[in-house]
Amino acid sequence: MSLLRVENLSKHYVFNRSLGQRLTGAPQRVVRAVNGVSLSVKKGEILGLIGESGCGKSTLGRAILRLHEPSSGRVVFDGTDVTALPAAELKAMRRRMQIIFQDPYASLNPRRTVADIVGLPLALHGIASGAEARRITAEVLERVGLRASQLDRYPHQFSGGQRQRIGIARALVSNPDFVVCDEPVSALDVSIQAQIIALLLELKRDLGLTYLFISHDISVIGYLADRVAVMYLGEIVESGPVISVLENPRHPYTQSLLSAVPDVGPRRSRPRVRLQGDLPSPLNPPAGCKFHTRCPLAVAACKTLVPEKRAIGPDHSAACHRLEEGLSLLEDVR
Amino acid sequence: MSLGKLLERIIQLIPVLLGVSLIVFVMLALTPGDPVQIMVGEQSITPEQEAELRRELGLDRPLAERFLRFVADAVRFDFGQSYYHGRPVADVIAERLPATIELSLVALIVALVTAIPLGVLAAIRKNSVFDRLATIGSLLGVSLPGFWFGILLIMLFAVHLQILPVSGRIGYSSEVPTVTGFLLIDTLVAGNVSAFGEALRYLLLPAITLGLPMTAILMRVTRTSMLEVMRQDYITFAEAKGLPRRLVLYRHALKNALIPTVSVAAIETGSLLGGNMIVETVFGWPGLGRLVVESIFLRNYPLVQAAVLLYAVTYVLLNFLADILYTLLNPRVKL
Amino acid sequence: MSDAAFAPAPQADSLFRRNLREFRSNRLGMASVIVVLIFVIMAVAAPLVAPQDPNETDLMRRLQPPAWMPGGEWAFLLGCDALGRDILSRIIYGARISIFIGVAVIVLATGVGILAGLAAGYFRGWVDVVIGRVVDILLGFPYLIFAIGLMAMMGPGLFNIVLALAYKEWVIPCRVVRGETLAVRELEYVEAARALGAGSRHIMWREILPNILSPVIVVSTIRMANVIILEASLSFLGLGVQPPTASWGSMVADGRAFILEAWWVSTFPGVAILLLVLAINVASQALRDAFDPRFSE
Amino acid sequence: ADLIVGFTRDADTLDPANHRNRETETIIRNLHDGLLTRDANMLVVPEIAESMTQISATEYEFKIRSGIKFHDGSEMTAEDVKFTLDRIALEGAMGGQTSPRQSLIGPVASVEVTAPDTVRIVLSEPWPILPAMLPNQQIVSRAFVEAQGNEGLATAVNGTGPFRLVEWRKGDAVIMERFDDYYGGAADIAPVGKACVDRVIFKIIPESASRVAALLAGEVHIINELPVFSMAQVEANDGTEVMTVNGTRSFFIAMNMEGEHFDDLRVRQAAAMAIDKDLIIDRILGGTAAPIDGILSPDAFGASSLPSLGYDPERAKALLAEAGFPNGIDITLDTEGPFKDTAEAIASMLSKAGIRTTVAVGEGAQLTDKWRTKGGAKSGDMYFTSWGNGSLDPFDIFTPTHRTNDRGNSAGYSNPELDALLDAAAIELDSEKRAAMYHEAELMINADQPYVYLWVPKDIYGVSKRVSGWQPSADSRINLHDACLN
Amino acid sequence: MTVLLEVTNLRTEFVARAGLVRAVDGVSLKVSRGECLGVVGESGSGKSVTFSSVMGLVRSPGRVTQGTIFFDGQDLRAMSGEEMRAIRGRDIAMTMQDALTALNPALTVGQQLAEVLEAHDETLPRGRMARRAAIRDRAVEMLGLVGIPSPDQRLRQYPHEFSGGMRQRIMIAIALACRPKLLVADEPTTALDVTIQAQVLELISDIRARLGMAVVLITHDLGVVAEHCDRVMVMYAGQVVEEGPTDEVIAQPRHPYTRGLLASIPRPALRGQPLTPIEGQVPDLVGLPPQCRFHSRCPLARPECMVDVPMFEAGPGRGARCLRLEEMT
Ligand SMILES: Nc1ncnc2c1ncn2[C@@H]1O[C@H](COP(=O)(O)OP(=O)(O)OP(=O)(O)O)[C@@H](O)[C@H]1O
Ligand SMILES: Nc1ncnc2c1ncn2[C@@H]1O[C@H](COP(=O)(O)OP(=O)(O)OP(=O)(O)O)[C@@H](O)[C@H]1O
Ligand SMILES: [Mg+2]
Ligand SMILES: [Mg+2]
Repeated sequence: MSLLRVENLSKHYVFNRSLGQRLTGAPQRVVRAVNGVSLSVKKGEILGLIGESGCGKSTLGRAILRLHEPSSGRVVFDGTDVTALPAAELKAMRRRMQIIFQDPYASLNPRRTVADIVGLPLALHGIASGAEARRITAEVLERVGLRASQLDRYPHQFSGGQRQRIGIARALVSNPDFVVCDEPVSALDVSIQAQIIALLLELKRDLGLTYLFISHDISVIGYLADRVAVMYLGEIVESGPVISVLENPRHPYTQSLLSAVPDVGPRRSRPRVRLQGDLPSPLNPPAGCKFHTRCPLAVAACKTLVPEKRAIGPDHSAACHRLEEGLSLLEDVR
Repeated sequence: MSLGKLLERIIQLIPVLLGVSLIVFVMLALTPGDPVQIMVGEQSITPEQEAELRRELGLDRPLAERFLRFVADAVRFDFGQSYYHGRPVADVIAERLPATIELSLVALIVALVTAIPLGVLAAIRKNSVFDRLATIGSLLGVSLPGFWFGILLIMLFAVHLQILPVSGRIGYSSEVPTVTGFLLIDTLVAGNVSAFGEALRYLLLPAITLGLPMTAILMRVTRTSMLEVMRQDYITFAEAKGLPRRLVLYRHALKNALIPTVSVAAIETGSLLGGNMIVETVFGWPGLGRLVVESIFLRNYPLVQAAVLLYAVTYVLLNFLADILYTLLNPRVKL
Repeated sequence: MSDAAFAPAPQADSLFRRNLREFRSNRLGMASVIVVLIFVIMAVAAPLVAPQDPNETDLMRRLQPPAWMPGGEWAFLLGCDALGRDILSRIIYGARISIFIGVAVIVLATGVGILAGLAAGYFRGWVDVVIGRVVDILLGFPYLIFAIGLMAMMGPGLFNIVLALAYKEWVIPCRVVRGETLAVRELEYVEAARALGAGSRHIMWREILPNILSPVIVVSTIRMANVIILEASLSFLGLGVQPPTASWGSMVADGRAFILEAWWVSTFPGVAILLLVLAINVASQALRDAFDPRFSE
Repeated sequence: ADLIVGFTRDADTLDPANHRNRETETIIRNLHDGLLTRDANMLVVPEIAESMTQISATEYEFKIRSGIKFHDGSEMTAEDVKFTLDRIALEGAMGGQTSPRQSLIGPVASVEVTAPDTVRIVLSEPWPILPAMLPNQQIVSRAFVEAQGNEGLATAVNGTGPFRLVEWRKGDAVIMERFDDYYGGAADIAPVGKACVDRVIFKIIPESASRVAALLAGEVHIINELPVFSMAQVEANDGTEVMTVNGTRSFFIAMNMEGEHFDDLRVRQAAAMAIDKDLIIDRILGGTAAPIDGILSPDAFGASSLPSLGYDPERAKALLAEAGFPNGIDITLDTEGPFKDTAEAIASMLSKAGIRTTVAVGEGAQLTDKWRTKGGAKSGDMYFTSWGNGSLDPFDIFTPTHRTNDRGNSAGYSNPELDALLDAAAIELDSEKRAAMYHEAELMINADQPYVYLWVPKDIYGVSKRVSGWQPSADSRINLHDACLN
Repeated sequence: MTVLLEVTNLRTEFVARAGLVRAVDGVSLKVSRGECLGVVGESGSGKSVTFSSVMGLVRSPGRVTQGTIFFDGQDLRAMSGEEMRAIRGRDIAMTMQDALTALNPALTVGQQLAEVLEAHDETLPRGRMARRAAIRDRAVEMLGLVGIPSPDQRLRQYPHEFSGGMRQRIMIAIALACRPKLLVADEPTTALDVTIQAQVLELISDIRARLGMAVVLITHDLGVVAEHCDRVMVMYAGQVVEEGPTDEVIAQPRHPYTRGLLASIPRPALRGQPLTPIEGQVPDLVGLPPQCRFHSRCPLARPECMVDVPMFEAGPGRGARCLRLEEMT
């Protein structure tokens, strides 16, 4: 049973044109940050979401939580259509769906103490107050590896890794079921990153949490996710069980992504795919398959036709016109 | 710069101008003191004559009608007759405006040419004696009441040392044909170098008095932004390229450091234009500011309305100009 | 988790206290704070400090020079003005007015500015547009002309002076607050609060406001210095406080007429303005160095 | 040589018929001449006119001099005189607009050219001060006005005065040069002939300190409105001196007789006795003012010596107590900014006598609205103000300030007996009788004390010692025809 | 191979509010001609400061207080500011982490390329016009070299008109304009996406091979080092804790920190196995006592470790700063 189902979700940012621009007929500018994304996450599962910078990962995460109002599509959480909830019920729902942010510096209010920050959900949802709230807060802090004695300190008195723990504690204090982790380790040093990953896995195991884990680092996703979705310019190009996708990537973008990851293993014998050019701007994305401008396998049809998502294996699907041909960039080069 | 942005600027101007004129209008209307009474003063006047005068000045109309008429006329650059001057307001203002603009511009130039090098130098020699002196100087500059400073300058340079004139725009021995109204330009057009020098001498003290606070502010802005820029990666990278120091400072640092200076200068110039009646009064400078203050006391409504509108337009235009300058300095911003 | 995780534990004090310590170590800054305090105490305790009744006229002492000049008297240390009133006592009492006006204008302006700026920056959209237009209009309206108009409209009086000075003053904190709010509202901790279910009110007052306050305070102190000078300018144009109360501005303005024959009448209050304004400026610069490192170099 | 006058205010216009401003007239009067003028003793003498005859109470005839030239070289005729007077007197005579100076020339019914060199003014009712008022109207050229239009006249000048306009730098200076074809000016005022200096420049310096500084620095040669406290310095300076002349403006304090305190004569008298006029004149006005006990200046027609209450604060307190205010009263004294100092000195004197006074500085237009209500309701207690009397004829100071509900009656004084007397005096042709009537009126107001009559200050000028042949004039004109610069 | 850069016992200190920060403390290193040295370490471990010191770019409040720096036989620390300027950009070039902030937003890319040629290139012709044309040609050539399409038009554009990867390449073009002997690439790819990162790194490798220059590649990604560098130097808290040929160091780390670092990297291959993170935090660099800097986090720490540990040799061309390095095999 899936805990979360996202159906055809889109988030378009429309840039308002000024009166002057309208008068001179400047075109309306729209960023299709998330474009018709569907996915589902089972209870207790970690869904990894990877993709390059600006492809819409964060937007998708926030749209699911309705931190950014989706432009269209549905988000069904535990049987409730989150996208249709009125404000009051949405607020209640926020107890159950939480988010952990990338930047341990920007995500904590520098003017409030740890007790304030972590205890905020308790106050907002009327769960507890006063000494009771403090007790709960202290417990959660201990849970994430901090100490109760640090309750009255300010964020600047903590290191990056400790701050990230505070952020995690804040997300956990209201006992959520589902947590969006928006690149929670990208800003951290390798040695600290490992600490946080270990903590997140431990929490998931102990509390039965479900994560949407966003990252641009395939190694991290490959290490901890159960399933993975690969995003390119606002769309999911390939998704499936993590092993299946990493071992047998079928979309040329996934393939090039995988080949680009540097690895500490012995000198690589892996082939390298060289993509041409840069990511197109989401302001005027290419027509047809959005990857065709950089795809070594692109054919004429790719420029005009939007590829359908097709199943490849159990729970594994990809959107590419040349899927059936069984071509692989990796093998090609080899 | 795109046509759209230009259009937009013009469209933005409309509510500002309407708002400004509405405020002046309401303000003047609510101000006690009857213009007719003030005109007549101590002389006797029959009620019929008074009514006649009132009608001539349009004061017998309801306020809303007067406002609409004012707006309608203003669109055609018709600002009515000045009660006191017996001439169109536009003419009266046009005669005074060049003096005010000239003074403000020279003050601005004085401020810019002293503030920028001083600010840069203070930033480069951060924490040096020079930097400290400059900082104290700039603090003094913003702490001195302008009128007091002006009078002190007159006492020193005009009365005691007698090396600069007390008041006015130019002496009366030189005749300068009016072309632009800006004496510094007109004297040059006339090829009269000694008159140019004279005009400059007359300008010096008022320009310094007017420009001083601005110099102080701009110097601090330049210093701060220069220090900020010097911390940027691109300065380190320029150093890493082994460029001569001069090039690093002036091509790489200064151009970026001037960006905040320009926008502050634009705002300050606005207040300079609107705020120089004090300097005009102290130095007998025949500018618009003094005229407007007198006109408020005389309830010379048409003149006040037109002048305030003019200030508003100037302010908006100045900021527009600053925006253009901004894009020249900062290609990231597209107008 | 091993204890080593918390290696060198930072002192458990607030950001504020740390900043305060920083501030105290700035000697020039402290000196100016002391100067400001002296002025404030002088103002509050004026009846105890002033050697004479500030409004007691004595035409026989008209323009009496300061004590150390021939014709001076030690009881009238800084000399007398045109009505024979003791200049020192008037400066002491004048501090009340000048400081009151400075503080009242800034408090009023900052309050309005914070409300407007927070609303504009947080809600954006039409709220921002409307506030932005109002700001444009006020900025396009020359300061002194408006002040003069307002004074002519409402007549002189302390309250009216405060209004005439504050009408546009709020634009400055408003702009600062708006800019900061726009920046802060995009920060993740604001988003976090929203994710936790916080409403607009909580976010504006509890999450955003405390974080934008220090630049506002810094700007406001600098502006306060400016307001004191502006009040003096109003006095120069004959729109100052009502007699016999003196503000420093009106003392300088009235005394300027005698500058040739009795320089002390306008010079001493002028020096008082200079001192206080300078002290406020220096203090605010130190304040900003300590509290808002972004502004300092 | 250039004679430069440091002057407080610029001319509003150079059209003699289109302003109501004293400073404007001062400037214009050097470019234009009038039918009549005044000599150093304020006596009205003919200027452009050769002679004046009063034919009846309402008819005056003027013989016009011949050979007078306008600056453009054209000859001035009686037609020009009629044109000038019509332009002022007739409704809508200035291109549809009526001259704002209309009321200054009285109830003119018509102006006729009765002979090529004779002009007759016919009044609709007697107006004895016509001769005293005519020096204030200047003759313009009909042809020139018709060519330039009324608006053109604001900046263009073609007068008959001793100087012709060179350039008007608005807000800065009016520059004039000697008119070499000048007919010489009033025959009764020596010397007759062309002006002495080559050029005259009225340089505008509104700020007093700057004006004095300019005089001391030698930049200007004459300044008006020299502040009292700068007198010593101007005197002490080597090249400059102070010149004073009796002014025409009477200062007084209006007491609101409709108010709760000043409806009682005893309170009004107490106020008068509380003020030490002599001390103020001595200390604040530098001794340059004449105390008055009635409305008229000592120089005015009909002025006479009057009983004085004197300075007696003790008696004042007693009177207050008698009036039912043993503990004194609290009142406000309204005044305008420039008189703040004096008003404060007065207030502190009043306070010492039990009339505890707060000074409220208001702005001119506002105070006019508040006090000169022409019979409308009044608020306020006291108003420190003044009234000008350029003609030095009681008619234009006595009536407006004391006649019931008249335009300058700030005290709200109403005395039907006095009203009748003033009305009668206005049309009395016999000057001796007229003087006696005004003396009687002065005694009435002296007894009723609607105002505390204070003083008539002198006009003070700072003058360079290089200037000779110039005297300040009581009507505050600065006539530079005779001035020379060494 | 001859040594191009030799740094001995370098110490760089900063005067900070909290106290004296020894950002670099006793760093010694060698770079041979044509070789690629990888420098890894956590944020704040002194990687950038080390090479800023080499280039003479440490600014107040920082100061190089000790050590020698020899480049191509010249003593850089003995040089005057002007002499250093002549070397910088010509013989040693540098690229920075974030290309957007490192390129001046107010100058066109062409200007920024031209000025370095103008400053250093002595082969340019004398005449004004000829000189200008020559500079232009060289600029176009350099942009072409780093793979920017239609370089002659792109020269007139401003940095913000390029994408992140292109900016990084432009910065590399500027650094390489004078064919330096040593390129210090400070985290050239950290701000870039994986696919672009691969492009840029390969570009550097290609050019290195073509021009035969030495490269110092600063990064905190061991994977990058593994793929591109001959030798690696691991820094921790201002010191070099281990160095040696890349393959050997990765295969067999001889310092507990290097070992912990390698174990901390999450890899798909490790799925299901617990990661073994290094516990604790990097120590604060203010007022550190002279002792092993890793001991508070080190699983092998012992009381003897509380001394200033020198660099021990750990095989041919290898060294590690650990008393117990023998035990780690
Ligand atoms: N508030 C917004 N207004 C307009 N455009 C936005 C907004 N937020 C994001 N975008 C645009 O939407 C696109 C997707 O942004 P998003 O932050 O979701 O990407 P991401 O995959 O999370 O990238 P990163 O890895 O850099 O975090 C980007 O092109 C971005 O510019
Ligand atoms: N200007 C400075 N003032 C004070 N300390 C500084 C300054 N610059 C650097 N440091 C200190 O020097 C140490 C090393 O910094 P450095 O920039 O070399 O680290 P790095 O290894 O390059 O890290 P990163 O991976 O984050 O770039 C840091 O601890 C830092 O705090
Ligand atoms: Mg993101
Ligand atoms: Mg670094």
